[in-house]
Amino acid sequence: MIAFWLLSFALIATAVFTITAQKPVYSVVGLLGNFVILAILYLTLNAEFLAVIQIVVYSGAILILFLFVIALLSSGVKPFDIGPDRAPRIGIPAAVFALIGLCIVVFSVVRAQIAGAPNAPQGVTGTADSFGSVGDFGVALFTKNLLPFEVTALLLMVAVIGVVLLAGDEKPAPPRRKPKARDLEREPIVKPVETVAPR
Amino acid sequence: MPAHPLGLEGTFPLLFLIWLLPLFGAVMIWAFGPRFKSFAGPLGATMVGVAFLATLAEWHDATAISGGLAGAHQTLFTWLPGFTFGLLFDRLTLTWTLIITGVGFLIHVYSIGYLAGDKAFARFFAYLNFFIFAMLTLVLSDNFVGLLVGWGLVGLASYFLIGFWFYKPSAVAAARKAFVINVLGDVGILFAIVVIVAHVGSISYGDTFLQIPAYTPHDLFIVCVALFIGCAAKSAQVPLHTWLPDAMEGPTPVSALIHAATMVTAGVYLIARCAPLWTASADARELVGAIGALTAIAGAVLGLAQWDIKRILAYSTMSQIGYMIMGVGVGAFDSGVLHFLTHAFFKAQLFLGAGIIIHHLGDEQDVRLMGGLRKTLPFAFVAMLTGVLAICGVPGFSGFFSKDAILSATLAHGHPWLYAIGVLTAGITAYYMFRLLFVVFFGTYRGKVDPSDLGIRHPELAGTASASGHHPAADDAHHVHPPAWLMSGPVAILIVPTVLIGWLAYGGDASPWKTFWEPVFPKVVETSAGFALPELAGTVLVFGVVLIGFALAYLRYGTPAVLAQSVPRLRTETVRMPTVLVNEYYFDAAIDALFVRPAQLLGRFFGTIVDPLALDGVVHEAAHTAAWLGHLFRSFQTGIVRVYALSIALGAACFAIYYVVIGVGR
Amino acid sequence: MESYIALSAVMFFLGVVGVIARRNPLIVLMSIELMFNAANLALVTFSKLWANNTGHIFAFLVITVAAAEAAIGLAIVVVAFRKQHYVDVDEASTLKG
Amino acid sequence: MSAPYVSPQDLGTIWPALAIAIASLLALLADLFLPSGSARRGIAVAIGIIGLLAGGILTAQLYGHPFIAFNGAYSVGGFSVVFSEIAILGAILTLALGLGIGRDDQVAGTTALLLWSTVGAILMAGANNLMMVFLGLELLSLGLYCLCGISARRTSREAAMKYLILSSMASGFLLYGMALLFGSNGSVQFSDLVVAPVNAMLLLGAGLFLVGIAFKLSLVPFHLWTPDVYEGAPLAVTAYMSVVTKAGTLAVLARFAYAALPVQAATEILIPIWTLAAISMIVGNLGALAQTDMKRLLAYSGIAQVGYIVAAFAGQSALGLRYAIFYLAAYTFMNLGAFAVIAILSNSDGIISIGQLAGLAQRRPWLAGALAFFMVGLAGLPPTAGFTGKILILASTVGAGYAWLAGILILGTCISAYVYFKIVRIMFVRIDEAHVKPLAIVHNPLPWISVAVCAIAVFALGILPITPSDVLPLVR
Amino acid sequence: MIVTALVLGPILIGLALYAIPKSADALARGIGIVVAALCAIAVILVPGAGDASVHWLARPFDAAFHFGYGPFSYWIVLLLALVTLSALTALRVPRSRDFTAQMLILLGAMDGVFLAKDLLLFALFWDLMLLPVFLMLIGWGTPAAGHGTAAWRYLIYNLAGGLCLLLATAGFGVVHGTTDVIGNPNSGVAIGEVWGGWIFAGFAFAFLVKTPVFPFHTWMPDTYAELPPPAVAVVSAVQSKAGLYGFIAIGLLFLGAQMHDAQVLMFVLGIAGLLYGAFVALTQTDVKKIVAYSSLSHLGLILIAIFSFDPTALKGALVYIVAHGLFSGALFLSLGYLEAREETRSLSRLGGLGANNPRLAGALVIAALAALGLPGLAGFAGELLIITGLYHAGFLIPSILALVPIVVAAAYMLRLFQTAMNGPQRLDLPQRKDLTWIEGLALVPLVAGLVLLGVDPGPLFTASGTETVSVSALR
Repeated sequence: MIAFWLLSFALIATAVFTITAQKPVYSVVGLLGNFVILAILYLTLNAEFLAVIQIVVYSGAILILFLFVIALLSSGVKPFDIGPDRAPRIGIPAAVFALIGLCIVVFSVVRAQIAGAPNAPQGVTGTADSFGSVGDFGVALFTKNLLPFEVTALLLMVAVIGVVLLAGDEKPAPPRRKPKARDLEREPIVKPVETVAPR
Repeated sequence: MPAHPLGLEGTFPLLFLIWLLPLFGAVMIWAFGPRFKSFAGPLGATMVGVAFLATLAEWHDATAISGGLAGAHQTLFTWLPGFTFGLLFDRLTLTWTLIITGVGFLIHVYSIGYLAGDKAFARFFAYLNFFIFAMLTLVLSDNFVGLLVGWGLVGLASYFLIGFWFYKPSAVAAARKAFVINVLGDVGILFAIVVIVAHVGSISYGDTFLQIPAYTPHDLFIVCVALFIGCAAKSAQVPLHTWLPDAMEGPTPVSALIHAATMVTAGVYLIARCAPLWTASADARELVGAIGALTAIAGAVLGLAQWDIKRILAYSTMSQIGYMIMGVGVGAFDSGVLHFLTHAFFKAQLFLGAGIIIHHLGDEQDVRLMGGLRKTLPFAFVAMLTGVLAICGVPGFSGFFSKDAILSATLAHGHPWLYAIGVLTAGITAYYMFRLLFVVFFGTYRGKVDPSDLGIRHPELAGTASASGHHPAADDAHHVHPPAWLMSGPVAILIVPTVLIGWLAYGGDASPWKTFWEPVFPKVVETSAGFALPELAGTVLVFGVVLIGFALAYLRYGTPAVLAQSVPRLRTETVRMPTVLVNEYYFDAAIDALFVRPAQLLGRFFGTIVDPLALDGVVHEAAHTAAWLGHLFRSFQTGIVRVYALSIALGAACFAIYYVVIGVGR
Repeated sequence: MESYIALSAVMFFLGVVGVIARRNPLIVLMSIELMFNAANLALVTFSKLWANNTGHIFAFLVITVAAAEAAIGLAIVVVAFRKQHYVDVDEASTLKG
Repeated sequence: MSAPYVSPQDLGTIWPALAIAIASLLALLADLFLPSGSARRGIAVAIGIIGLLAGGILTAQLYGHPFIAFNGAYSVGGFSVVFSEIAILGAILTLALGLGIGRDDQVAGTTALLLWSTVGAILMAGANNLMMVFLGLELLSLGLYCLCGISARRTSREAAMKYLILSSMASGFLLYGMALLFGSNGSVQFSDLVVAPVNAMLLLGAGLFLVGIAFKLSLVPFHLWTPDVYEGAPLAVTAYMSVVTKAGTLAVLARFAYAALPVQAATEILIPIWTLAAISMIVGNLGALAQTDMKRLLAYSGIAQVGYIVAAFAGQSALGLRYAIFYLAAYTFMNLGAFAVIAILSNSDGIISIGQLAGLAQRRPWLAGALAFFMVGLAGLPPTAGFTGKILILASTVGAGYAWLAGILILGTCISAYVYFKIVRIMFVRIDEAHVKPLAIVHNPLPWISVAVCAIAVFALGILPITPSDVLPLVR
Repeated sequence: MIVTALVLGPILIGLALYAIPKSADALARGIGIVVAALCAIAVILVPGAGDASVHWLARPFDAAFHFGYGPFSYWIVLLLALVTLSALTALRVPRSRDFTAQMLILLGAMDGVFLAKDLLLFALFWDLMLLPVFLMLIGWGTPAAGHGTAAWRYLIYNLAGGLCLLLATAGFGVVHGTTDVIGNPNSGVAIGEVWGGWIFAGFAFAFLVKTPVFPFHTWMPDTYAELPPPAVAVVSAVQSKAGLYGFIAIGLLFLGAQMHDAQVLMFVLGIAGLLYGAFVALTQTDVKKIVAYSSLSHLGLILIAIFSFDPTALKGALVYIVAHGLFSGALFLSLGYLEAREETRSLSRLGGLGANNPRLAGALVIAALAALGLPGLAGFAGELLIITGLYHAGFLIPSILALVPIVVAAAYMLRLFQTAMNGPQRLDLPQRKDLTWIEGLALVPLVAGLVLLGVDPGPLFTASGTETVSVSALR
């Protein structure tokens, strides 16, 4: 129980850090932590396979993708880091609204008569036939839910083609104005400080 | 009971001839007038003449009487049950038809001469024929609706003929005034018809008169009043008389035919026709008699103040019709009709005579600019003289008998006040008619005198002389010289009846006139028994008053001494003329202020304030509000993603709250 | 169990707040990932609750979708940056009205 | 393992989707071997249209043979067929009126994406459980994110980013709602949801689910993204979004409303949606009042039109569903017809302001007449399908006891008349030739054909309103 | 069969006209005239043409493409054909091809309205009528008025009405099960109190706007002033009768109870319009607006006649409907001649035309006289019967108030005629030649109708349908 409270505290903390971090990089780090903790929580919920997927796909793939993009766009150059939005006027109502929603959900869940549900079998995890194990998961995926699984394949292909089309062989647009002399020693991709859109 | 218990049912082709020939003539002339040129006049005259002969030929049918049905009747067609139309040709109709076609024919002939060379010669005769047709429709109809149709059409004809010279704004205004007032009268009759139909479910005279008991006295009075509104408008009774003097803007033959002989007496016809109604309603008799008397004296007094020869005659017409209305009003229907008959002749003659003068003087109508015409126009003098004698009621002349009959009837039906007014009016009539005679025919010709010396301040009041400057018709009229008999002939013919026709009524109740009407008109039984003056006494009294009037007129205008210095005297008289008379009792002003102005004000208020601002304004506001809202929503589209996201989130929150609330509700 | 759901709810709404509050497109995308993962947590919890691994399948699919979406999202961000050099979602506001 | 394996019949149900997917692959392959040039464009579009036609025919086979495949994941027959056909139709017309999307070298890819999105719409129409709804929705959306950003204009990428962020957020809500629905009864099947005990969690889940749906349908207040994205996206993509997305999402909404909600709670769960529909009718039309760009104007009018369609669902009457489908078809033809005219008149981005249409009737009477005809239809006047559809929807709403909704529909239509006739007026007002703006006219037959097809269809449907008889959604 | 041809023929031919070259104006106009003439002939020759019905909808309620002569529609259809014939013959409008096409479409649509025996079909053509008029307003209206306001007012007002009609029709169909009811009073309509009230409200609003009746009339003056004369002749002559026809054919037959409930309101509106229109017409300076406001006054009279439920008044209303059609058509055509010659519609500029244009003056005066209800012309017969019926039904005050506009009408019609035709000539106005014989001939059907019906309107009452109407009016 203690563990759960610790985990949940960490989860929320990392999430908060993610959305308030100064730089995207920090956010990524926060998100990484968040996902790892999430994976652990999955384990406590008898979802080993998902836990693994969580680590591999999210932390291993998506976040790396984020990092690459950050690197590609900024390569650590200052102007890219917009930093936290000072006085995000819509942030405060948003936070308030978040609390309201939170209360709503918890309330509704507490009110819901979910006691009728059978409690999860406390079988030894990891064995093929037990709930949440890889085998169990695989069977369900390839028999009962075959169609959704196939659709995901189509989905990924859409993503591939789409990205190719988007980032496809377009000539980069000319810079909006001549870069100043002191910009020139930077990589061409770098956007000079001055051209950060005024806010 | 037959459908139309007036007249013997049958088919009478001659009636159609009488009725439709003028229409045929009118259409022909209107359609091919330009080609007909001067032939249009004779054509029109022929139509009316033939109609006159046909009328004579129908005399027998008209006077036939059997089984309580008098005259001839023919059914035409039916709109709805109760709305059945037909022709009725009885003694009353006969009388009027004879005058309409007879006098009408003479005046047609006269007009050929009078209007010779006028650009719109053909148009004139088209109108004139159309008028004859309309008037015949009025008198031939066997029901109120047909009568109303004729009533409206004669109004239309008079509108056209008053505005015949439509390039003269004064004529146009006069025409419009006449028409609108006449429409007012039509509306009165319309309402009467509505009430009648509501009670007896039919529009025919017969059903109406047979079922008089069906009315409450109140309703009967309403009907009579409504009908009388029509009469008053058409016959120029106070207060609806103001159009008649202005109507003199029309050519003189028109004044003679329409505004003296026939149309304006339609009111008399209507009351005589509705004798049963008036017989049944004492209140109606009181009212109509009183208004008739009032009109008689009012017209006469105004006649004193006029300088335009045709306006003088117009007011005398008004006054004389007042007599007739008084007569039929009090219930002496035959007397009223008799006066209509005589008046038709002598007033037509007076107008035609005046026409000769005006024509001779080149459209000069101001008597102050005449004088001494006895020598230059002897024939006109004779015509006017006989006419004046007749209208004044000098014994032996036609007017004497009719006027006398009416006056004695007023007494007999117990209206001494009306009698008194009538007698007084007779005196005034004599005064202003002889004044006219003296000023026009005696003394020296004043045509060359500068109008200002005669105190003529407003040339436009001095007749149409001012207009004759740009008056192509008149100018042409002087270039051509029609044979003289065309104009003098009809007048000469008219002199005979003017003098003699009255003798029909000689011999009291045994007179042919009385016997002729005996079976037609119901007897009025008066509650208040009137007293009958001895015939002779009445005659003497009336004639005495007339003599006084004559004497005054002679002293003021006729004596050689006066004639010698007529110019300054006329001048002083003109200047001293009481303004209330000059302005004709301010009737026009009053009507203008009471009805015309308010109506226009109301219209302007509605048209420029209510319509655009109030009614349309609402719609405009709605449209503007919509557009404004559109821009408002547009302004929500800031284009900033986070705002959109916030809106989504807030919307989701609202959803969540709603569902949780209903969740709690379960 | 309720506590797990509450946890996922908190995560979800933190994600929402991130989307609303941050102007850096990358962080916005990460916030969306947060939302999805919150949903996943709920799914997994419920499948534990009902002893029914459909939730796991669902979560798995969601992860795939999230990956694809992230890829496309990042691509769009990259292109936008390459062309307009902006990395602030508030700058993407020429379409309005 | 009790779960049965996939049967051939199961596979039979997804042949249409497969055909279209394969066609898109073919288009991509063909593109590889073709020299650059307009030939690539033609080939790609041709393959795409053929594939779609094949899909359409295969789908038509399924009409009247209801079957639930893949262990309840996917169902065909009933109204899913009709919605799929409308989606396919929209895709075909989109390809035709725009001659593909993007530059010549992009067309193959864009065509493929378009087809895959269409597959997504088809899957949504047939989806019988939450997973399939989610996947179909995402499949539809992912393609569109890319297509929005395909153009070289800045606004295009901006539209893509907006659409991506907001749509993903909405998907998040949808997903969380699904999670709650799953949690409320431990199943993702609609059929289980019908019989599920109604509790707060189910209600909240349904609510969040409907939020996602409302976003995709761009009902007020979830509509803010629509005008911007429509304006920014390439013309053909806008046309596609205005029809196919709505078709797919309406199918989901129909299934959810008719076949997935516990009877005792259905009404109160759906009331917010009817309300949003009512608001959309008014706000959409009012918003359109102020617009000057044709695409934006049509975006707003689309918001209102969807409001009309959703209103037909009110009361979940079978007739209402039929008339909603009918009006959706009518709207498809009218809207795509209008877009086709714009496509003929404008460049591929379809940026055309109302002012540019001034005096069109003098230069291009037939084109102006066609556009006027579509506008009249959208305004709901005879002799168009818009009129007939309106009367049908009015009848069903009144019959279902939602007279207030019908009243608001009338009010909205009154406002919209101003919008649509503003365009008619500016086209037909006489102006001297000097002021008539020259417009580049596309002379390729395809767009003209699509205009003609739409016009004829709008008129024919207006005279003979044929509505599918077999629309009742399946529940097992 | 014939009735269907009456509806579809003109529409199809009108559309087909767009196929002939733009320059072939004369040809197009000729075709239009021929079509209108054929319509008139068809109506006259086959008075008892049978119905033509094709099933249309099975659900949500039964509806059919059902054409046929409904209550009294025979005469209105004949009127429509005649007025259109006269209008097309009378005046030549720029871009005749397009204009003629629009006129034919309008002809067909209005035939549809009066021949439809199915409420839904009625509503369909009711809304279809809008389009040609709108197009004519924006295509031929005076640019000075920005093509705009008039067209917008017309569209928004009438579309609002049309949509309410649509809603009411839907409600009717849902409640009653079928809309194929017009003209058979014993179709046993049973509409509950609640529904009936709303449905009647919908119908009534549409009818009142289209007629128009007092507070909803502000679209009319502009529209009448902006429309080209031939179009306005047809619109004012026939389109304005659609609402009244609706009250007779639908209201009296199926919503008698609601009609009775609304009686007081309608009387107030009708009388208000009666007086309002008359007084406003007294002060307008645009000749076409004078006639427009006079129409407001006359139509108000017809409205109260219908709502008096008195058989006589109803017959009067029928007479007056036709009469108003004839004389308003003749008036607007004469004013069209006037405008075509003098290039102005303002009384402040016109004057003295009668001297050189006697035939024009004649045409105008005949129309004006009919309009002011000169006894002997059709208008008078209508007024007489209406007021008789009103008084008979016990409406004393309304029957007296109905007399006032007759006098005022005399004033404003004479003002119109005399100011334009009489008085000294205005030399600053263009001097054109008088009416050609063809222009005169164009008015003959209308004038002849006025005279014949004025002498004996009996034939109107023998027409099919009126009996059923008057019978049901007594309900």
